[in-house]
Amino acid sequence: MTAFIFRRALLSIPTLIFISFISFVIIQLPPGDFVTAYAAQLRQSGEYLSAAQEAMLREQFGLNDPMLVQYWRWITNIVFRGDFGFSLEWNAPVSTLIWDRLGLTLAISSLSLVFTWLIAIPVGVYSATRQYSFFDHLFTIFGFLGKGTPDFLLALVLMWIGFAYLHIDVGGLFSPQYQNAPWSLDKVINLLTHLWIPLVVLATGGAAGLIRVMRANMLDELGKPYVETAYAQGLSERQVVWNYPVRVALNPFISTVGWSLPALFSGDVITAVVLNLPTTGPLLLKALQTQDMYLAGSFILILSVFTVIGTLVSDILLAWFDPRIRYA
Amino acid sequence: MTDQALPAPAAADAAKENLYTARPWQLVWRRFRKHVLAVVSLWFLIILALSALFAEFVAPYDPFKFERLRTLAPPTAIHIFHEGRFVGPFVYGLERERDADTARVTFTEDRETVLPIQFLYRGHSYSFFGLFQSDLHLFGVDDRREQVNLLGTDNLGRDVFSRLMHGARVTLSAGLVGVIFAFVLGLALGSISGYFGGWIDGAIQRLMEFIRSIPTIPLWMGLAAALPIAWDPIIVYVIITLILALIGWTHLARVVRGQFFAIRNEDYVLAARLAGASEYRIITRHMLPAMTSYIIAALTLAVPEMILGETALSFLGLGLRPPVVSWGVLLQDAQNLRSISLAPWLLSPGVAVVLTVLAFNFLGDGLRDAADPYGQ
Amino acid sequence: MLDRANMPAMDDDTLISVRNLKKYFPIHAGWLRRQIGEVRAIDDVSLDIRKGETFGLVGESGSGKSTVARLMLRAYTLTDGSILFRRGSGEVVDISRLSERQMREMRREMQMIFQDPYSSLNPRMNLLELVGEPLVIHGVGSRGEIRDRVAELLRVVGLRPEFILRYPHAFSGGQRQRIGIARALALNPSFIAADEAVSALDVSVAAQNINLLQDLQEQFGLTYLFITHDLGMVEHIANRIGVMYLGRLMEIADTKALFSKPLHPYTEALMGSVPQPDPRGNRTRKRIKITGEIANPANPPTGCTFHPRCPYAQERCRTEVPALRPVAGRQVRCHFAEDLNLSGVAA
Amino acid sequence: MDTKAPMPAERLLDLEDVHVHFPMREGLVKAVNGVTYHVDKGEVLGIVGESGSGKSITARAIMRLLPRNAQAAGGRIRLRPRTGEEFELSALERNSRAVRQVRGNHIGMIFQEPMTALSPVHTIGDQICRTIQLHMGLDKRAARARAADLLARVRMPRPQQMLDNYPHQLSGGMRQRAMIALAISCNPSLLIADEPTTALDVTTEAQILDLLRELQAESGMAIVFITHNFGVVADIADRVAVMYLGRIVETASVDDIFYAPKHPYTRALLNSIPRLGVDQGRRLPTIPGMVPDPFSVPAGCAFNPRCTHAVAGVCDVETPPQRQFANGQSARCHFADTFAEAAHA
Amino acid sequence: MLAEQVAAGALPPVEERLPANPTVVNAMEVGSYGGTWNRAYNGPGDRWGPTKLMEERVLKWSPGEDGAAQLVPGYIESYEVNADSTEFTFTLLEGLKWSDGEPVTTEDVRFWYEDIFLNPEIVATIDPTFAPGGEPLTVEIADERTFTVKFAQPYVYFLQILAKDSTGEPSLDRPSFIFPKHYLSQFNNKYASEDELKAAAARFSVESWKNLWGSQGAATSWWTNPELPVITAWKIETPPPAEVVTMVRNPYYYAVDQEGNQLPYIDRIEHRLFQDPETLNLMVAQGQIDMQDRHVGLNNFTFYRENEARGNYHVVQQIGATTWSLVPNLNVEDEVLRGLFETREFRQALSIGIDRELVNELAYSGLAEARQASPITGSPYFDEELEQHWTEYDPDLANELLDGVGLTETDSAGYRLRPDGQRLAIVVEANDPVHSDTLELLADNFADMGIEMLVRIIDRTQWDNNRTNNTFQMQWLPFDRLSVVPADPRRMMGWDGFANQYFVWYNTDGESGMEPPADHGIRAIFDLWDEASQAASVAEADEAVNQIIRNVVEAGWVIGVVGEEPTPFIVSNNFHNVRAGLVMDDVHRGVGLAEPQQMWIAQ
Repeated sequence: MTAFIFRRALLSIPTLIFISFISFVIIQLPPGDFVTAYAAQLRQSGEYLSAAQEAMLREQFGLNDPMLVQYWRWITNIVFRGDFGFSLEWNAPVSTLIWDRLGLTLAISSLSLVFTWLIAIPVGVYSATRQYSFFDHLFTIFGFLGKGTPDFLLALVLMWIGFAYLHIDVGGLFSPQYQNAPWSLDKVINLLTHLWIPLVVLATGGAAGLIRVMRANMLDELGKPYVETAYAQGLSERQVVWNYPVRVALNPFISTVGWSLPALFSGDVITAVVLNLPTTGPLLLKALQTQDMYLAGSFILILSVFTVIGTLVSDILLAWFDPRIRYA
Repeated sequence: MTDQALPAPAAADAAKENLYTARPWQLVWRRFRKHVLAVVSLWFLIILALSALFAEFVAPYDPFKFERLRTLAPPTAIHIFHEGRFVGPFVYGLERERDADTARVTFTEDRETVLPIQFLYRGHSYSFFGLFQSDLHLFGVDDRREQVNLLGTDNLGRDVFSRLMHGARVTLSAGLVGVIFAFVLGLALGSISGYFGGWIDGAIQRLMEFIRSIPTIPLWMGLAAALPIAWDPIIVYVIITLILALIGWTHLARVVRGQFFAIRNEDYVLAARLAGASEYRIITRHMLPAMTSYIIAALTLAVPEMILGETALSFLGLGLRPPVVSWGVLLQDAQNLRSISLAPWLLSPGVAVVLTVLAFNFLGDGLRDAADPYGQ
Repeated sequence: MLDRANMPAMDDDTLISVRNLKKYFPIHAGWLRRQIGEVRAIDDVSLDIRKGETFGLVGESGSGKSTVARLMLRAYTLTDGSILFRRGSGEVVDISRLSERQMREMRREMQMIFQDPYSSLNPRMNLLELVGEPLVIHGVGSRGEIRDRVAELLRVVGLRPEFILRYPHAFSGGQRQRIGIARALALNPSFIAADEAVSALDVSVAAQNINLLQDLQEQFGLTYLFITHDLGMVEHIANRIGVMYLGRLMEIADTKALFSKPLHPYTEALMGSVPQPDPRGNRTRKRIKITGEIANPANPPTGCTFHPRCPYAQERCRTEVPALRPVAGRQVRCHFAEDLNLSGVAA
Repeated sequence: MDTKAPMPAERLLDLEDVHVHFPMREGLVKAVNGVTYHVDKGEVLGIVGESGSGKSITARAIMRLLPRNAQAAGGRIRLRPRTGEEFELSALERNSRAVRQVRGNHIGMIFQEPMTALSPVHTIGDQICRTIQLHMGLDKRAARARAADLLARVRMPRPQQMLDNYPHQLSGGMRQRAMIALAISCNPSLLIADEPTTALDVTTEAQILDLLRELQAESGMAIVFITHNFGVVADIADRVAVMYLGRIVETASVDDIFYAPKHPYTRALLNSIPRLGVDQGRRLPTIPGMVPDPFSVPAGCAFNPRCTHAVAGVCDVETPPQRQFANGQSARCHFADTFAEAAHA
Repeated sequence: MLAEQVAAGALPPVEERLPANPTVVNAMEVGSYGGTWNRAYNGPGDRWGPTKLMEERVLKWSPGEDGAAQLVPGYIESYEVNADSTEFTFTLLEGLKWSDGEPVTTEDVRFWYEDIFLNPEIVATIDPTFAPGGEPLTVEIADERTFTVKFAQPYVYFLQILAKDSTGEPSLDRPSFIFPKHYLSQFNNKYASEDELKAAAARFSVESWKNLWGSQGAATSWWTNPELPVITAWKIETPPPAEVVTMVRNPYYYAVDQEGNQLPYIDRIEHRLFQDPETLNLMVAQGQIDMQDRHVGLNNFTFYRENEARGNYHVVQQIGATTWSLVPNLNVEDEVLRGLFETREFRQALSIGIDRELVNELAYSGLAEARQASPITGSPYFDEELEQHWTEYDPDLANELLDGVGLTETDSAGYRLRPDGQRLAIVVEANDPVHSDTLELLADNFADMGIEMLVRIIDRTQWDNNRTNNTFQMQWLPFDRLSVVPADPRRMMGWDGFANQYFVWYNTDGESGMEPPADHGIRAIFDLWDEASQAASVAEADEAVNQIIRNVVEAGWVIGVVGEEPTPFIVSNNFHNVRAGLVMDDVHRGVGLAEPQQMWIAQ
């Protein structure tokens, strides 16, 4: 097992190096650099940078160096000093910016992930054990509806419903009065009244697919002889289903844990933008739009690294969870 | 002696013989037909595709034509009885008024003007893909000023239904192009990976892992900004779609590879080899046909992803942009509270997206279920 | 290694001669996946099959009998050894040295029948395409001729020619097996390897198909390599039998001789294990039953690979690898073949 | 037959006219079409038949483990285990408490494919312990001890260690032993073994058969042994029932079946089996034709189109009744008496 | 809020905090203290939203009785300009204090002048606005409160420039002339050792001490550094990046209302972060915004109006000082296109071929005004004739004119062919999908003239870059600064618009950019500005400026479409003293003209 993990980790290293380089290239793709973006932004509010000032800024930020030199400076700082650089846009170290928002992001993402699972697994199991029943069809249709509705549209419509019909505060995670208030029961309740929309939006999108996966897996597993064996031991249907086939059918879910790692980190960008969630996703989007090089680059790098790690984690978890692979 | 094994000639059981000699796709079709939702979806998509293809004919109005006196008109109510008298489907004229205070435009029905809906109506002329000129439309009302707007109009007085039909053409074809490109790549690399295995497989797997770890949104944003501005937005979009397909193929490749691994070990493949079949023949005659239905199902399920991708990118301002008419672009118009509160009919492209995605999903589901006629 | 000078010349009546056939798979392990050893799936198998005979190959699953057949047909690449084959033209070819392309031509003369009548027929092809495929591949005849030939073949194997457009799913297991036989016959091969050809079939159907195979052998002068784990079946159909254990041949003998008096303890044990449809006989018959299970080929026992399960094993068996050697006109791989008095099943 | 008759004292299991139907696209399949048999305490009943004869379905009907689309279309199944209570299984709900109490507890079952019949993600020990805890109310530790004990009883090497192994770590024979341990874990009165040796090598098969015989001798449980292999039946069974197309065509003691079969099907089948040391090179007698497909079972005697003794106007019209013979043998053939005399002659 | 702090002894009483003669800001009505002003901001780049609420200058624009903007003294007691506008003398308020209570003196002016303005490490190049004729301004300190700014040549528009740009880099968003020496000297290389500077840079986690300076400098930017002493009405409390950026009132603010109450009335301002404009609209409709000027657009006008009751607010309309225009690039690299753009008849055709009323009606809900790009109503440079120049919709004449310039050949699709045989197509770039409706209408108008308009909505950054890099053909641009034109005349001179390269040539004395042809009208514009900037009197200068405007508008270099559109302010019903009908121009410092320090919230 350790050999397996070690080998997989070793194989990821070249991928990571390549990925870091690609991350750097992606943010260099658009014409112009941070200074032009910065100048444009100043111009928007009636401030102008002269050519000389622009040149000075470029010199200051080392934007005139060859790309490889810039890359090398960037990556060595990250690897050897844990220094992700400085966000020119926010005037703050990248790590602080990301760190600030990571807590809530992780909370919302994992909550929605758990929520998704709490929906998907029982519904998938139900649909499989009662294949072609009324509720199976109903869940199927709802699942596809959830899958077929663009997230931003759903978020917008839910927001509208909350606003126009339920007359509740929507958008963000807190009403203004609780925004900076210390944690209290009221604040938690306020959070919950805001949280349902993002949870519903994120969960419908994710659950739909997982329900299908779970259902299909369960149908496969339910037909296998060991299920019959379990029944033949006198176990009740509930005991049989939840102890045996569900346990096997969950394997693909376990591999999605790893895959969700980058998503946990970035949250769902679009939903977060629409719902004004204080997560890292909108920060990423903004960083890309303003070509905030170090912030955007760090984001892409972290996302990519998380993807690679996620794959690794999935493989390991799967191996660990499924004895057939573990002892293979 | 061997004649022993001959079954007694069955009583002319045509149905059964039919089943026995049916081509594989016929069996797929038979199983598919049992899937009511999938069949309905198929029809829906066929009608949609035809409408998109013949958008000029189906759409009563020019999707780019402004009507200054019909901005944000709600969907036209279609009546049948006028003052208790049967007239057949008709619409009333509209009277427009702008609220000086809130600048809202309101419409009231002018109960005097009765405009019967005409089918195969001669309206504005158009050129069908540059092939021929025509002015024939599926329906319309014969009036210089009044219109029938099934889904209302937008803030420039353009007919939303007509735009929806034209948008379908762009959205569906752009989605297909991307999917097909991803499909070609995925099929090629997946089958190479699955057929040869060994270090080639290892290399391709590594490549896939690498490609999958590139985050999409940043890449898209970078590309969108990097392409020359004077290029036609549709071409830019298609190019970006193609480049994204360079990433999107991994999913299909994994499916194909898995299938190849499974089928490679089937005895009938070995049998073909022992019959002296070349690798090309084995792949094309034995392995691929076994996968076609899976692949078609996978494709069917990939198209809605592309459609949703288009709308999401439009939302981020990275996809198609006006004046191109696509569903994403139309939805962009509607994705604000202003539209939801003042002109909810502008959300109809959203409904179209949901229905289409739904239909593709049902179709894909049906195909997947029917894919293996020899499954049970 | 094969010693060319000592290679026995192939007798005129020998169709196929296998010498020192080996198939090893590397084993990788550890952090760097270095090769740490090999699985000797087939080790040093030599056998001759005479024209027109049926050579039976028996053994437990995992003994490598199927692998031998597939190696002989070059379905797999072999690690070492030679396979001499006498073509219809009389020319003797070492097919172990042919390229895949050259081999394609040879495939007209050597064919295979598979165990699983379900997975061995492409469900997406009808009988015309299935049975006609070898004809198409080798460019034999026009479309019409192929159709006629397929109809003829179907008739030969006892299927109605009017079913030519049916797909395999329309047929029962036994019939499918016949389709497989028809396909194997399509190019008039001289040699057919039947890999557990009737094992998956019900008794009554298996009997029909066995009879068919015997009829076809007579009719077309076929030579069979008949692989099975069913001793009753192999005794019934084979002229000579090879007994395999853990990738090695343990004993080769004429059927009658083998069954009446096995020379290898494994052969005896195998026979003793077979339950007979004869309750009284079962009760009275002395049955040597084998203990334990076949060893892992990646980690075979030292000395005689059979010694851990052998009731007659002695110290020498643990250390010394016995050679396949001629004993009383047969070949046996046992140190004590001459000393043991083993019991067979002869009536 | 008197359906109200109480079960004789020695009776363990009694099936009366059991029917199981499957509605299919092509028509109604009567997979089990009036099966009647019984098992006495401590005896081994072999059930032989070719694939599609309904032998496994009947076994599942006893366990109330039929697939969801199956229709239990009649008949009565009664069980009186060692404990003395009597269950009318056919009257119980599919997954009812009473049925679950019978399953695993009074009746153990072994399946053909030991690889797939055990959960791949649970250890052998877990799977056995679960059953023990369920039916015997033992705590975890006691259950584990018993499980180890059971593994030892099925001659599993290193039973303690084996408890923590997963099925895929074991060889086929070992898996089947584990499966047997699971089936007998609660001292059932009846063991239903559905083709337990078909997937195994002859050498292993012989070991498993020996094991079952020993276990049966030790515990006195009865076994219903389902197989298509006459050799196996001859080896293990006390009595044999032969099935063809959803019906029992003949029941008799094992010797009578093999040496004095009264149904043409049994005779033909026995003839078509090559026997060691007997049939060398001889052409095998076969049964003409094929088993008809289950949608078009012939009228009258289902076997009549393939029967060399069929008499037109009788066999293809009338369903033959069950003929009972003094020695306990019974056969569903219009002319069973004729063969009886022929055999004894 | 402050009374409590005074009572607690944390703060001296108000008399001690105010200057001796505080500046009086006339409140619309005398308000009451307290409250938190909720508004929204959309990211760190939005610092101008909060900044413009409270910018301080020596002279500020203030709405007069009639609403017309006029210059009034800010934190100075008085100012004097000599006869030929070469010397400007300012006297700081007596007792003016920084927000930490330290007095503001001419030492702070000296610090600014000597250690910042003339410090090449901090200000690398001095903006031409502060060096007319290439000679930078000089400062003379008279006494503790008085100082004089001198120029080598007359500079009549200096006060307007001060009111707009303050004293330029690095202090655009800070008061003119004064920098808090007692705080900032620790970051200045003239006062601090290299090690101290390094430590300071590390403390603010920037790479070099120079990054502490500049308009976004970590130490000198009020927006990010809560420690920085300011004289503005509010000071930052929670800087970005934060979900809510907060500002609290400055207890030492120098101004009072007409009754002598210290301003501002409002205690705190909280700016909530939003990403998507819809979120802001939702906040508005939900009544979570007290007053918002930025990011509320005309396109949502109806939505805002219809939700007034729901959100308990009303919409106050101001006037935008822009004209949305099609700006052709006279420097475009495509020779043929440049030739056409330089053809007067061609420009006229484009202008009169546009149905401005239609655009106004459909895309601006009829709320804007169809007009040419020219000074807006209420501006001293307004001219009705210029406003209507070439705005009469006459497609027939437009086509005639185009035929007249030789564009008579057409292709199969009906588009005119350029002299080189290509289809006459013009790429028009805009930076926001909001404009796509307008541009589709314009494209339709162009099509009627046989010209294909290829509309491209591109990213803002790219859109700006294209002007800087001279890689655009035509842009859809808000032609702004149309009220007090001489405060920033560069728009009219082609800068960052219709002839950026010519302007660069002019601005760099021919070092870079493109030289305009000898007979090009833009040369006259440059000459006129030279005249205006050296004029000794305002009248003389204004004459030249008016001539510039007339020349530019009549040449039709910019094709104005609609402008003077109402700029909505969202004002909560308990939020008071928001004037209506003000001209919102960057020159006036936008919302600053409405004097937020005198706004108050009913408690």
